[in-house]
Order: sequence, then structure tokens, then C-alpha cells
Amino acid sequence: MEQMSRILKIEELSVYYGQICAIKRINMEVFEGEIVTLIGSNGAGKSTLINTIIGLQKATKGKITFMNEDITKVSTDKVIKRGISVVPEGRGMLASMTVLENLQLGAYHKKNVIEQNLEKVYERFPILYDRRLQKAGTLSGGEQQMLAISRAIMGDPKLILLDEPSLALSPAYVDKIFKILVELKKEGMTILLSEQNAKKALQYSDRGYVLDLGETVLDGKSSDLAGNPAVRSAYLGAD
Amino acid sequence: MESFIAQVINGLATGSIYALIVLGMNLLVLVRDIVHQGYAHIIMITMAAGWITLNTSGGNIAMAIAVMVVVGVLVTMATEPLFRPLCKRGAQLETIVLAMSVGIILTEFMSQFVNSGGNFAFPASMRGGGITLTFGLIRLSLANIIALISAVVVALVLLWFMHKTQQGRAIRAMAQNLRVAKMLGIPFGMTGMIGFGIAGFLAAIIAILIIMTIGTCGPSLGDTFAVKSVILMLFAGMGNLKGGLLSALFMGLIEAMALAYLPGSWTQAIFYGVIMLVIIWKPNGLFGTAK
Amino acid sequence: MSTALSYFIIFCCVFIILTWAAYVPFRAGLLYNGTVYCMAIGGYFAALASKTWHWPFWVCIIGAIVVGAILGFIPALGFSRTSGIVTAVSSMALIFIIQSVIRNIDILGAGRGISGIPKIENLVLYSLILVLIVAVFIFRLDHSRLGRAFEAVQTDPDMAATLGVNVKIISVLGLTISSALGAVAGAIYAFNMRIIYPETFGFSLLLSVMTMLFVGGRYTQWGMFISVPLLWGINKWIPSSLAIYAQIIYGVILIVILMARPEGLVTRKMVAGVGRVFVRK
Amino acid sequence: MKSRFKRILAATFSMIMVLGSLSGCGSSGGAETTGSGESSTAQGELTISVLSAITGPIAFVGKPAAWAAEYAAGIINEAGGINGKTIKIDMHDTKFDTAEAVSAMSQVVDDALVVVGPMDAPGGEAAGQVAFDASVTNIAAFSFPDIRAQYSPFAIAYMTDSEEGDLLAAKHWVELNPDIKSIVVFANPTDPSQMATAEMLESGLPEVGVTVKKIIEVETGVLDAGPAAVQAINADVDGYYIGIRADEAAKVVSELRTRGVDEGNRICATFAAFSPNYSDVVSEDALNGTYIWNKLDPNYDGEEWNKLVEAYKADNEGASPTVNPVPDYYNALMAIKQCFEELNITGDPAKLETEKAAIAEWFYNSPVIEGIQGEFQWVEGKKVAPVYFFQFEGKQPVAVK
Repeated sequence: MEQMSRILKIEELSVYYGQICAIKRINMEVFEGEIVTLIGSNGAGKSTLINTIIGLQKATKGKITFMNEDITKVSTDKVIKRGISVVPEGRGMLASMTVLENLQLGAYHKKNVIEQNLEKVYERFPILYDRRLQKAGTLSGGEQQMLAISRAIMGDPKLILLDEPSLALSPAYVDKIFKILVELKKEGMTILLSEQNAKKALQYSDRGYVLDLGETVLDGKSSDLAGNPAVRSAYLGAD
Repeated sequence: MESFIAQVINGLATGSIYALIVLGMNLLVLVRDIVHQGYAHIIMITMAAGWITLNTSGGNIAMAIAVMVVVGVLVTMATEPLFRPLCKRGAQLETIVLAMSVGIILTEFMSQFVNSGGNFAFPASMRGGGITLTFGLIRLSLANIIALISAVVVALVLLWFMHKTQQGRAIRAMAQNLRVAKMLGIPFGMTGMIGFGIAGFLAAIIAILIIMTIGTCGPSLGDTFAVKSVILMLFAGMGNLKGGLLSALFMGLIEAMALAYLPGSWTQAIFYGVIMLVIIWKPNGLFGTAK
Repeated sequence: MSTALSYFIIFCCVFIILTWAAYVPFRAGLLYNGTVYCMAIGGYFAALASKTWHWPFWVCIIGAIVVGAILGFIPALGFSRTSGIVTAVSSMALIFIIQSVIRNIDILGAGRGISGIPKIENLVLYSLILVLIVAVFIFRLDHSRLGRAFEAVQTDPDMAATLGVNVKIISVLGLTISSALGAVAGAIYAFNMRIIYPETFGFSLLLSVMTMLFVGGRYTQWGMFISVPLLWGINKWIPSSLAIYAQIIYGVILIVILMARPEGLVTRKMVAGVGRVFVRK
Repeated sequence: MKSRFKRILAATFSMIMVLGSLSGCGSSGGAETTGSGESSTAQGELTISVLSAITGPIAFVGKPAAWAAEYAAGIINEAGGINGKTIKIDMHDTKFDTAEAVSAMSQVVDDALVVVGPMDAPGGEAAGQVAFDASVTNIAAFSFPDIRAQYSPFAIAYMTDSEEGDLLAAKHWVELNPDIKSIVVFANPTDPSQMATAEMLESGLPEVGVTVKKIIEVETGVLDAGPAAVQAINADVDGYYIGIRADEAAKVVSELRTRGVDEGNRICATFAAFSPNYSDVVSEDALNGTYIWNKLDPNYDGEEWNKLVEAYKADNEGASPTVNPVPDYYNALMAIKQCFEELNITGDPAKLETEKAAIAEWFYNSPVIEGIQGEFQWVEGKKVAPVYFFQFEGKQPVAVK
């Protein structure tokens, strides 16, 4: 595990909205083939961090390195092109476009792999094949999340960022989604996800960072974090 | 009956031009969510460029068409950077006013510098040789037939592009949810430029079709098309490509009928009154669905 | 006072009030292109009232306000169903409708217009007084509960609705007030020109108003005092060698302001700054 | 307390802003004109104010007219000016807008002895009121007798009345083509002067045995004249009188010709169509044989006119002057010269009122003036001048006697 190469490195990153500090001097690393969880309550800065990585939000200070290249000031489309893909919060469906079109756009920068990856996706989620000509907006919440994840892997990314994948899903589906993530990990993908549902996230992930008010308050192996009393009381609730 | 058929063909000919203008404007709605009235004026400037080329090159039609394509594309793309800061701060209403001022500038440019502001006509050679097939009052000029067919072909090609190519899908994705589109790696600036470029190419085609069917151009041409096209676009539903096509063709017909059979002085009031009522009744347009 | 100066002042007053008529709906987040329609109504009403019925000036103005508000209220009801860009574009249709209607009504002079509108002595003073009254009215409006409701709707209609603001009523109210103001501008215009035509109330007038609103600054009521004289008198400010470019310059000014100065020449910050200077004293 | 203070603040602030900014701009405008008026006498110069639509939709007429006024001033100055004073043209743009026309007139009217323009009827009628209030003679577009009566004696028409010319031309046309017994008239419903023409033809032509079967309405800026042409042909008449402006006339004639009006002599167009917007736009075949009348003859053979044409060509890349206001503005300037010399006008501000009154009287019923295209005269402000009737041979209008 330890020889694995580093995919993403964040150093001393700070983001300000005007005077308000959203992220304060965060340091973070993601290695190849891991699932890393960002835990934190609403407003802890999880979404801001993900948006900053892909360049939707400007970093005020600090440095983001992806595959040993500085991407701090790179525009969103170029970041995506380098091999990061995103499953946005609320799934980000292009609701009035078809399932197929959503998938095709997932590989915007890699047109030559569309056909073969479509086959893989349909194999994994046969339901998406059945519904491929349906508008994405007509799918159920869980199906939409499947589509969002499928769309994210269409372009063979090296790193997938998921913003609150379990949001507004039934518990059954949440398990399903995390199992899919584990499968993806086994296929060699690296995953960084943000979660409020810390219990499930820590159960399936390798490592975790706990964010509070824009700062990293704890980090470590998921199993350690799940056992940490402070984390248990703040994020896992009373068992 | 004969005259009725003649009026129908008239209506379809003008309707197809409106349809293409609305199509071009709709494309710009999709890429930048703007109402670009100045688009009609760009078509006018493109026609002027073609006319000037014809005059200076001694009637070289191929060259004139090449120049028109270049001018159409470049001028349309040149307006993109004007809209960009407004789009970035989400000032959609302001873009209407900005497009209007693009229109003022182009109109006045024509009034001052092109043919001293006078109207000009294109030679018969550029209008299908003036060949007409006449059946009583029904005049089917070759140019009209070509124009109608090309309008249909161009519309189909554009619809194909928008639905079946990655670029087209990207444009539609941007129109639907800019944030998600960005997260998918669709470049905002580049895709917009491509959209404007295609709209510009379409402008050149429309210019050629207007030359073929109407054959004249002047500083007032832009204003003639601008407001009506924008209102038609709204009538059908902003950004609705197919709806825009249908309602423009339909309106062309209605207008020809109104001109032929209604007292002239009331046509304008009736035309705009009906459109306004429909828009108020269905704010998302006749073919529109709520976003 | 020279003829040039008096006409200049009256025209500026007309355009300032007209621009305010566009400013009020903008406060509620609406770009309303029907101001010219209301101006036509006010203008024709004042012309008819003073020429045919021999009403005195102030009665004509009050009449124009009432008629303008009523005829503005009807389309406003319709536009309460629409929003944003749809209102902006479809309200343009009102201009074409009113022009066409006037051309068909003989008592309004049809295409010939109404000429021989009685001369009003002291029109300069009266129009300045009207500008003052409207200025105070808008100032009061902006700083009232209603004004804050307008602002809430402008910022975010959905949020305003959750705060208990009835967005539809606000929009109808904004457009009706705008109509009344447009009618006042139309009435002064008619008394100044002494002749009015349906063509006057057309698309180019609309463009002028919008330019004045957007160049001056549409978030405060004070921008018009700068943009109106600047743009109405544009031929005086530019050297005569550039006279043939006047309209092009006009368009360029508008584009530059829209791109580079989102709030226009006079911004809320500036007004707040000026206000603070006075209050500290 | 505080809110009242704010209110007062707002009131004073707005007052200061209004007065400050307005008087600033207004006075600069005022100063400009007074300045030029005073300096004119000081330097032995006379300023003549000319209004024309130099920008905007009719700039293609307005610019040649402005050129004609400047050219006339040059000719006058070459010949020693007026009463030994050189003249200077003070040109103002009306932008084909009534409010701009009034504004331009207001800027010149205080010191003017006479003002030429605006050139468009609405602008003329609106600005004419300002000139009338200031008792200044205004040679402009007063095409309606009732407007001239309203502003008399200061409203002087710069060109002849159109309706009479139309009736004259139509009579001439049916006289040359006796087989024409019924006609349709194309007119713009929004243009009062064209509708007046149509009515005049309706009432005036029966006396020569011709009936107007239908008035076909063609709106400004119509895209497709097809519907109008089909209506006309359906009316089953012998002749088509095109009473509309050049832009639309060109479309109507093209449509008529392609839809089966084979004989050009069945079509006659009004003077408003006499412009490159008509003759350059309609194809040679379609134009051939049709009639048109006009207030100027581009091929007029006269030394003064030929000289003007040469100068115009030199200044305009070889283009010929074809729009009506060119000789009309030139004639207006020349008439001013004749008037000022006969009345011995000094331009002295002290004598402004008496001189203005004398000028108005002179123009209202003028002597016969030798113009650039023949003699003309003003009778009660109405211009009486020859009109010209042409038949197209190819693209060339050839005068018909």
C-alpha cells in the first residue's frame, strides 16, 4: 500500500469568499487506488474544497498538485481533461437530455473511448441500457445517482470526486452506491468523496479527513477515525 | 384559388427566412442564454460585404460567397466577447440592451458607409438567374425553390448537429446547466465561440437566401427582421429549436394571409396583439416547457 | 433664457422622468419596454385634453397620470404572469400595437398626428417642478417598505416570496407606477413639441430610454441626471467633425458601460458615499 | 427627524443636479449660437442655419442635401458673398427624428434670419412650430396646405406639393396611354401624404375617364411585396400607380413584372420612388418602359446644374446627385441670396426683428426666381415649380414632353 504513487496533493490551501474564510490552510494527500472520505457537517467546506480542486472556485492561497503537476490555476475544463471527474452534489443531471447523451458527455474529452465504455456501463447497470433513450430527469433518485457515477467514469478518469453521493437516497441505495465505489476502486480507480453520512463513508473508505469550519481537525485511517470518540459523538451520532 | 396558392408560397418563402433567423438566435440562446437582436443586423452586414465584393471583383460570385461566410462568422464571433462579462455575472436582461446597441451601430454603419446609405440590389446571376416558372399567378422562381429547400436542409443539418455530435450536445448541456456542463469538462469560452461561429456561418447562409428571395438590402433590413424574429422566438419558446422553426414558418404564412386579406392598417396591431396574448398565456412559449 | 436652453431643459426633464419610468420596474427586476407605450398614451391624452377640451396644464397632467396608470395596469396584469426576458421582449410588442391603434383613430389625427397643441408659458418651470415631485416620490418609494419589497424581488424573486412578498402584486404595482410616470413624460413631451406623431413613440425612442437608464445607472435614481444630458446632448459634446459618427458613438458608449460598469455611471456606493458626507455634517 | 433631513437633502440634491447639469449643457449650446451670430456681423460673415438628416435612416438623402447647401454657399462666396459678406453654413443633424429636429431648430432659432430644413415632413412640421414662435422664416418640408396656413407666413415649402404632381403625372400618363381605363394605387397606410395622394387620384382621375378601382396598402419596410402584387393583379385593371417610397416601390414593381405585367407602360411611379433605391434595385427589364415623375431632372441641361453635377461627382466617388433635396436645398440658398440682396439684409442683431419680418414677407409671395432647374416661385408659401415626367429606357429615365 505504501509504495503507491501520490495522485493529488493539497498544500496550505485557503479559500476566501470576500472576507469570509471557507477553507483555511488545508493539507491533504490522495494516493492511487484509495477511497478517501471528507467528513464534515454542512458548511464545513467540503463542497468548496471539491470545487477548488477542479477550478470552479479560485484558491486564495496554497497549491494543488495532480499527478505531479500544479493545477491550482488551471481552468475547469483542462483539469477535467487531465483525468479528474466529478459527481456533483445533487447528482447534476442534464435533466432534459437523454441518459445516453448524459453518458456521452461524460467522455467529452475522450471521444474515442465512448463506445467501449458505454458497453462497460451498460454491463454494470443494465437498467441504464433499458432507459438510454429516456430523459435523465425521468429517472428515480437512485437511478440518477447510478447515471451520475457512470457518467463520471465514461472518460476513464484517474480520480473521481463525489460530492455527497448518498444525499437524499434510501438506505438500500446508499449501500449499493458504496459497493459500486468499492468495485471501482478494485478496478484501479481513485476516489475522493465528501460525506455527511460519516458512518457509511468510513465503513467503505480507506482514509478520512474531518473538516470543521474550513479546517482539517483530524485525519487518519477510516477505521481509526470511526473509533475516535470525538468523531463518534460529532458525526456518527448516538449508536 | 390560384391567388390563394400564390399567397401560401409567398408566406412559406418569407417564413423560411424567419425560421432560419430564429434558429440562429435560438442557437445563441443555447450557448450564452442571450437574446441577440443584433444577429439580424449581422446578416445585413454580411449581405453588404457580399455586395461590395461583387462590385470590386467584377461579379465573382464564388468570391462573394466566400467573403460572406468569413464576414458572417467573424462578425458574429466578434460579438461574443462583448456578451461574456455580462453572461458571467448573470445579467441576462442587460444582454438584450447590449444586443440592441450592436444593432444601432451596424445600422448606422450601413447608413454612413455602405452605398452612401442607399439600398442596393444583387445581380440576377446571384439570384438563380432570375428563372421563373409561372403558372398563372403562381410564380415559382428557381431562387425561391432553392431557398426553401436549402432552408429545410440547413435546419435539418443544424438539428442533427445539435443532437448527434459531441459539440452539439455540449452546447445543449451548457444551456441546460452551466455548472454541471463545466464539471463535465466542457470549456465555457471555446464552446461559446463554436456556437457563435456556427451561428455566424448560418448568418452567411441566411444572407445568401435573402439575396436569392428578396435580392435587395439596405440599412433598414436589420431592424425589419430583428424585433419580429425575437418576438417569434419567444412565441415558440426560447431555445426551442424545433418550435422556433415551426412557428416561424407558420407566422410567415399568417403574415402573407394578413397582408393579402386584412385591412393593411390593422395588421400590425393584430399580429403583435395575438403574439403578446399567447406569450402571456404561455410564458414559456407555445412549444416551451418550464425549465 | 435662450430658446435652445429652455428646449434642452424640457427635453431633459422629459427623458429623466421617462427613464425613471423604466427605473421603477427595474427595481423589481423587470426590464419593461412598455414605457414608450405609456408615453404615447400620456402624450396623446394631454394633446387631446388641452387642444380639444381646453383643459389647463395641471389638469392635463393629472388626467394623463390617471389614464396612463389605467391603460398601463391592463397589460401589467398580463405581465404579472411572465418574468425576466419574456416580459422584456413581449412588452416591446406594446409599442407596435399602440402605434398601429393610433394610426387608425381619426380623433387622434391618425397618421398626421395632432398639431397645434396650445403653448404653455413657464413650461420650463413646470417640468422642473414635475421632475422634483417625481424625484421625491421615487426617493420615498425607494426608502419605504414597498421599496424594500421591490429590491427583494429584484435580488431574488423566490427568496422574496418566502419572505412573504407577493411577487405578482409587486410586479403589477411596479409596472403601473411606471406607466403613470411614462404618461407624465409623454404629456410634457406633447406640450413641448406642440405636435405629436405615432412614429415618435417607436423603437428608437425605446433605445434612447434604455441607453439613458443603463448608462446612468439603474440601481439608483440619480444616474439619469448625468446620462440624460450627456446622451441627449451628444451632438454638443462631440466635435462637429465626428457628427456623422454620433449614433455609432452612442452605441459604443452603451456597450462599454454595460461591459465595464455593471451598475452604470452612478453606483449605489457613490450615492451612499455622497449621502454620508451630507449626513456627517 | 432624520428621514425629513434626508428628504430635504434629496430634494436639494436633485434640484442642484438638474439645474447644474442642464444649465451647463444648455448654455454651451446657447453660447455657441449667439457666439456665431455676433461674430458673423463682426467679421462680415452671415451665418445661415441648415438642418438635414445627416445620420439615421434617411442619411442617403440628408447627406447629399447637406452637401448641396455647402456647395451653394461656396458658389455664393466665390461670387463675392451676399451684400459683401461671406456666408457660413451652420449645419445641424436632425437624425430623421422629430424631437431632434425641434432641438436642432431651438439651437439656431434665436439668432437666425432664415432656416433651411428639416427635410422630412414630420421633422419639418414639428420644428416649424419653433420657427413660427420665433417669427423666423423656415424653408422646409411643409407639404400640407393646412400646416402652411397654421405657421403662415413663416412656413415656406422647400419643394412642390406632391399630391398635385401626382395628379398631374397620372393624367399625363393616361393621356399617353389611352387604353388605361382603370387603375390601382399603391400607398402606405401610415404615410398621410401618400394616402392623401391616393384620395386625390380617386377624386381627380374620373374627369379624364379613368377610375381608381382599389387602393392597395403597402407598409414601410414590407419584406415581401408578393401579396400586394397578387392583390393588384387580381383587381384586373389596366394600370398600376406606384404611390410609395423607393424601397417598397422597387419590390412592388419587381413582383408585378414577374407576375405577368408584361407592358412597362402600364406602370407609373411617384417622385418618392425616384432614387437609386428604386432605379438601381429594379432590374433593367422590369424598369424598361415604366413611367415616373420627379421634382428634379437629373439630365437637366443647364450650365449651373452641370457644374453642380461635376462637383458632386468629384466629392462622391463619381456618383450623380439624384435625390430631390439637392436642387431644392441649392435653390433655397440661392433664393436667400436674392432675398437678402433685394432687401439689403445686414444681419445686424439690432435690426433682427424688422429684417426677419421683411424676409418672411418676401418669401411668402416671392418674385419668380431663376433656379438651377428652371424658374420657380413661392405663392403663399407653396412652391410652384416645374415637375418632370419620364419614361425609363432600360435604366435611364428619359424625359417625356
